[in-house]
Amino acid sequence: MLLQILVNGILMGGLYALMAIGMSLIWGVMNIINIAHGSFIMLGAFTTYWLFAILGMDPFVSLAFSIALLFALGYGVQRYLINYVIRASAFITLILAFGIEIFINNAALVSWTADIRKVQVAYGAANFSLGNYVTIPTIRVVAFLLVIVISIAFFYILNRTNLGRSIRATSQDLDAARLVGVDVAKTYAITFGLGVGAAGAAGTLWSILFPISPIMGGELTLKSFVVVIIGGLGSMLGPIIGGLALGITEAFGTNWFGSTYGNLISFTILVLVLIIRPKGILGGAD
Amino acid sequence: MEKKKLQYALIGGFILLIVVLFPLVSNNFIIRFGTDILMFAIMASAWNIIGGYTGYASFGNVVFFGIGGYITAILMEKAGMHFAVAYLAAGFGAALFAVLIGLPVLRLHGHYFAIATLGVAEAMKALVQNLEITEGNSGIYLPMLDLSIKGQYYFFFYMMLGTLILTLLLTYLVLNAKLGYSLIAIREDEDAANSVGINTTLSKTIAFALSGFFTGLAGSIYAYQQAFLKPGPAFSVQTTVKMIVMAVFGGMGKLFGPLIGAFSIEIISETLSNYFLVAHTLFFGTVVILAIVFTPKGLIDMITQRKFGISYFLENIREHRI
Amino acid sequence: MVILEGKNVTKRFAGLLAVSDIDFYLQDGEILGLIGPNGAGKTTLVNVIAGVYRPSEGEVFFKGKQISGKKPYQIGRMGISRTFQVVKPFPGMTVKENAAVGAMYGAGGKNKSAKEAIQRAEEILEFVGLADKMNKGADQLSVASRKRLEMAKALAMNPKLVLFDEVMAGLNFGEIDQAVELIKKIRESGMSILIIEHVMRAIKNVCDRVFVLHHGEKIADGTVEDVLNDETVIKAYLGRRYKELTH
Amino acid sequence: MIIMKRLLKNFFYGFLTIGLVLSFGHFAQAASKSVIKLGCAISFTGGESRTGKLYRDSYDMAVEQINKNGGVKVGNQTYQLKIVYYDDESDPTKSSKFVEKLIAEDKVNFLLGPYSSGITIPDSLVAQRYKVPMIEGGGASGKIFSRGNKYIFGTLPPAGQYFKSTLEMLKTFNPVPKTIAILYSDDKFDISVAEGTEKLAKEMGFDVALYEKYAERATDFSSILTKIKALNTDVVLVAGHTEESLNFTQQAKELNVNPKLISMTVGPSEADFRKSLGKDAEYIFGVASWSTQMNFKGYLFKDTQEFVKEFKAKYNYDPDYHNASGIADVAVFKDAIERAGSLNKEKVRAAIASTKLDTIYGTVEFSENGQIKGTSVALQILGGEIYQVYPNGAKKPVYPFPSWKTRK
Repeated sequence: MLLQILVNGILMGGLYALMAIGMSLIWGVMNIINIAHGSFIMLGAFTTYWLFAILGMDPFVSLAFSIALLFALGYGVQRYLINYVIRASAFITLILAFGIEIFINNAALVSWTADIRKVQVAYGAANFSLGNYVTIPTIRVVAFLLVIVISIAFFYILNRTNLGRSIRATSQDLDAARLVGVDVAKTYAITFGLGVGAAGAAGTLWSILFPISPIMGGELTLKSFVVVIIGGLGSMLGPIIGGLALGITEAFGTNWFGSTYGNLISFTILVLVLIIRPKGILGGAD
Repeated sequence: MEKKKLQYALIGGFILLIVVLFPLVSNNFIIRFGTDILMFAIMASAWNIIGGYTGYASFGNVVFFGIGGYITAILMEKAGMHFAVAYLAAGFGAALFAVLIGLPVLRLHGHYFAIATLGVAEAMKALVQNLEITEGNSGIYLPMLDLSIKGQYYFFFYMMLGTLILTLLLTYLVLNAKLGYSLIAIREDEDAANSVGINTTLSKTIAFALSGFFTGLAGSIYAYQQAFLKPGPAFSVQTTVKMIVMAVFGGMGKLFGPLIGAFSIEIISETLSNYFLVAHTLFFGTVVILAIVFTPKGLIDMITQRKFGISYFLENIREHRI
Repeated sequence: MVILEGKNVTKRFAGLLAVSDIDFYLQDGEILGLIGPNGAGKTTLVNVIAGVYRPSEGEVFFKGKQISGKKPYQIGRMGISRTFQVVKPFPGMTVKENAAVGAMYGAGGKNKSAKEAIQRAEEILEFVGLADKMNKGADQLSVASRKRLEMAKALAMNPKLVLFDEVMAGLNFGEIDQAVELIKKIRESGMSILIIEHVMRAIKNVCDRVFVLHHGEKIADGTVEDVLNDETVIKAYLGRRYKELTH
Repeated sequence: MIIMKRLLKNFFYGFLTIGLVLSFGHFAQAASKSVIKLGCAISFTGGESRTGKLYRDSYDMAVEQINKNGGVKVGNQTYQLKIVYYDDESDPTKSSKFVEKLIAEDKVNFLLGPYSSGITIPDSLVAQRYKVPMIEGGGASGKIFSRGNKYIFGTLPPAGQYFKSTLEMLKTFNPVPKTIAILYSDDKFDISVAEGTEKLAKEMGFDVALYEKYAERATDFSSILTKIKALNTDVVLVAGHTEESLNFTQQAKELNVNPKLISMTVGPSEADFRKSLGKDAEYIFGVASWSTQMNFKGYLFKDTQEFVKEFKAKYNYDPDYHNASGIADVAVFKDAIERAGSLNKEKVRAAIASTKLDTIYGTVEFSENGQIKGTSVALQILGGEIYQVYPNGAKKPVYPFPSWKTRK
């Protein structure tokens, strides 16, 4: 049973990591805490849902669409909204993101009502067993693999491409980057687009595993926060470590103390990590 | 100079007089609405002490609200104490909690502090949901105030008004005392503040405790007014966000900024919800976005600089965009 | 009388030696110059004295009392004030308020009311020559004025000892001369001064004694004349540049 | 710059439109006479908005039905019914504020309840303060009725009795299941359900092997399911909300957890649940104070079946017990007002308290504390539809479940 709990925790952690990876990128590069992150995940989930409900498109096909659509949306939001206030204090961007969150959630609520929806695919609850003790849900394994793929893709983009160099330069020194000819506004927009695109991917997987509704975003933003903080900023490994740490502690914690203690456990860990290692498990001491 | 001060005092006194007399000519709902505005004005002003003046963006200030409310509930319901006792206990209890939590958490800066306080509030909510004495997630009743209907409305309105005046008055005194200088110095540059001899830990903790104290008082009155508390709403992140939005909207780091913010945000959202049953929150989001883009320095900046119109908006955008 | 004394002061960062086993002292009323190439550990040493860092080894004494391990604000209140190499004004305050904060919380600040502190700040600003900019915002000052404000903040704390960390960097010749005059005036008012500077012109003009750091180690300590002619010092730090500057 | 100009222009038109709409809103508010106003602050947005809509739909339909058929007769005069709504944003503070507004500004005659117990309590306290009767169909927690508030009436049966019919049904199976797992959401209502069920189960001789609370709106049940699998309990009873029921069922399949019976309070009876889970919803049991298979003689509608038909035609989804409870709320008001022969709040309150009314929801009769008398029935999803299976079921219950792997 302990093994099963460990597996549950690891797989949930994979999904957490996928949720948080985009938030971590945006936060790390632009110092924006994207409160609307969960809302973007919701939009990704609904993209998949509608493509499935109307066209019967398989979620793994629509994954590409939801990433692309969310990338475009993220690009636009940054370019034509957030960039206008980016030099004001970090607060201002935070509240702007809050406004965006309210806007997206309620636009979704008005257009789609608060009904709970579910992408009902045949393989949604498929599983396989290892021995007699451990049952492993297939989709969660896929989610786990996907987060690794996306992390590698992000790693590649950031470290091996010109775009990545621009992003890193901009994140270190905005004015210097501009001086050496980086189109800062565009770089920011692309970064935000990438982060939100990753949220779209998380949304697609979420929609296969869980029911979705326009008001699902807030909770996911909170979880992503926790993951980003535990893992620390500035590394593609951070969200994975953070996600796994959260997933596993939650799994064992809720097993031992009961599920109502789940939030108590994760937020206590959050606060402790911040106090003891403010830069995350991976980050340096100071 | 003196003449100007006199002018301000007259205008201020006049507004205060209107506010004090306003319940006498209004229906109960308007009084209740006014009470809510005052409550948010207290909380936004209290947030302003730590967030606006000291520069520590607390994202967990609702924890003081919840603690104040629950202390009141437990003392009145379980221990049968008088509201006056519970009210004071709520303020001091929240302040004490601020000190305890502030000592470790105030060592963090920027976003990290914000998230840590958010974590504290969420953890506290989860704790209250699991405690026996708070009756867990099913919520706790409070005794109801034994006055005539009108009397109840007056009571809560004037309690909130009194608490708000106390908050603003104390904030004003603090600002003009040495403590105020130390808080702003910390906001502007904490290392420099430390090197000019400011015990930054002490100053920050006092600021956090003051913030907690007033928020706790607001929570106490709220709990008594509602006569029922549940952890979810009492510790809702949304409440913190609302305090911050109000402070920023009105102008943070300004004495009357949060007050103006609370007043205008509540009026706007009330008006919208009167006309649009469902879409009002959508419009509210739009208002927040527009306000942040065009007036990031808050309404009070517009009022004090006497700048209105498109040129002011564009000036702001030019200043902050890339 | 020795006002400041360091014994075997060492500071390591993650195994890296920034300051290595240094002894130093400062007489009451003395102006001590601290020089050395960039990265020699000068600012680290100032930070150790000011309490920003706790020394990894060794001790620092001020007026015979051990101060290493105390917090910056405690040391500030005991009578040591410092400036920052990259100036740190409080940009959201006026020039007067900036200095007033120093007067409020520095040595003897406990007994000053906010009002008295502001009065004191006005005197100090007069003294450093910023009286005409008193009500300007600190973020609206020129480089030279900002350096002066940095000094005013330190002086307002009513210190016995001030640590000036490159207060002349970035100034032109005329401004440097004014700053030198100011430093002399400060000494006359009874304070001891530790001054980090690259500007040799200033060092030669004001310092009673010079102290040279190189790679975290003390390589010379003596009168200005002696040190500036010391072979090791010339090789390690001054080199050709010194010759160019002085001739 | 060009973009900025365009932005500004768009904003300008946006504001203009909003302004126009606002001013039209004013004209639309024309008052008419001979109207009884029912006030209702309920969730249009926020976490409870989905279920809130079920109540709104029912309230609207009941009012429409009454007005179409001659309205409410008080003495010689007939009144039309009208509901004044506000959106409480699923926030109890807002909700109670709007109830005050309904009373003080809109001068409503009576109050209809919001959804969820946590919001109902503060609202009911306002009703008590003003002595305005409120009938609610969306809060069943005993806590609502525990304070001797004379002005609150509820049409959902006491939570503690919810699983009674299910437990009785278990006794009829062969062999009788022995071990039971009770899971419940950390919510007033569900806690009451679980406490009542545990007591009943023990009295009836079942072994409650697992009694566990989970966080409200939990999404991940793998921990609990792992425990159930390890304990291998025969029966799993879940008291929670629709999302939780959905998650629980899907994850039971994901982790291949196969108890002999799963029953849930909220979820199975709702159309959303069956649509979302498709085949995986098969054989899941539910409990409800009401089901579409029941056949009661109605008050506003001819009988339950006709109501179900009309409801489906109007709203395009299957009504469930939330909907039926909402219809009953309005029906009780009409009946009580007519019996009181007055709009006097005290008289109507007394009339409500002495209600004995046949509705499509069953017979409505209130206990001393204001909560409806009555129990609930066991349902099961069979062939994509929900059937009442106990007592007097339309179909026979299928027991035990076919395991996930053996299903098609």
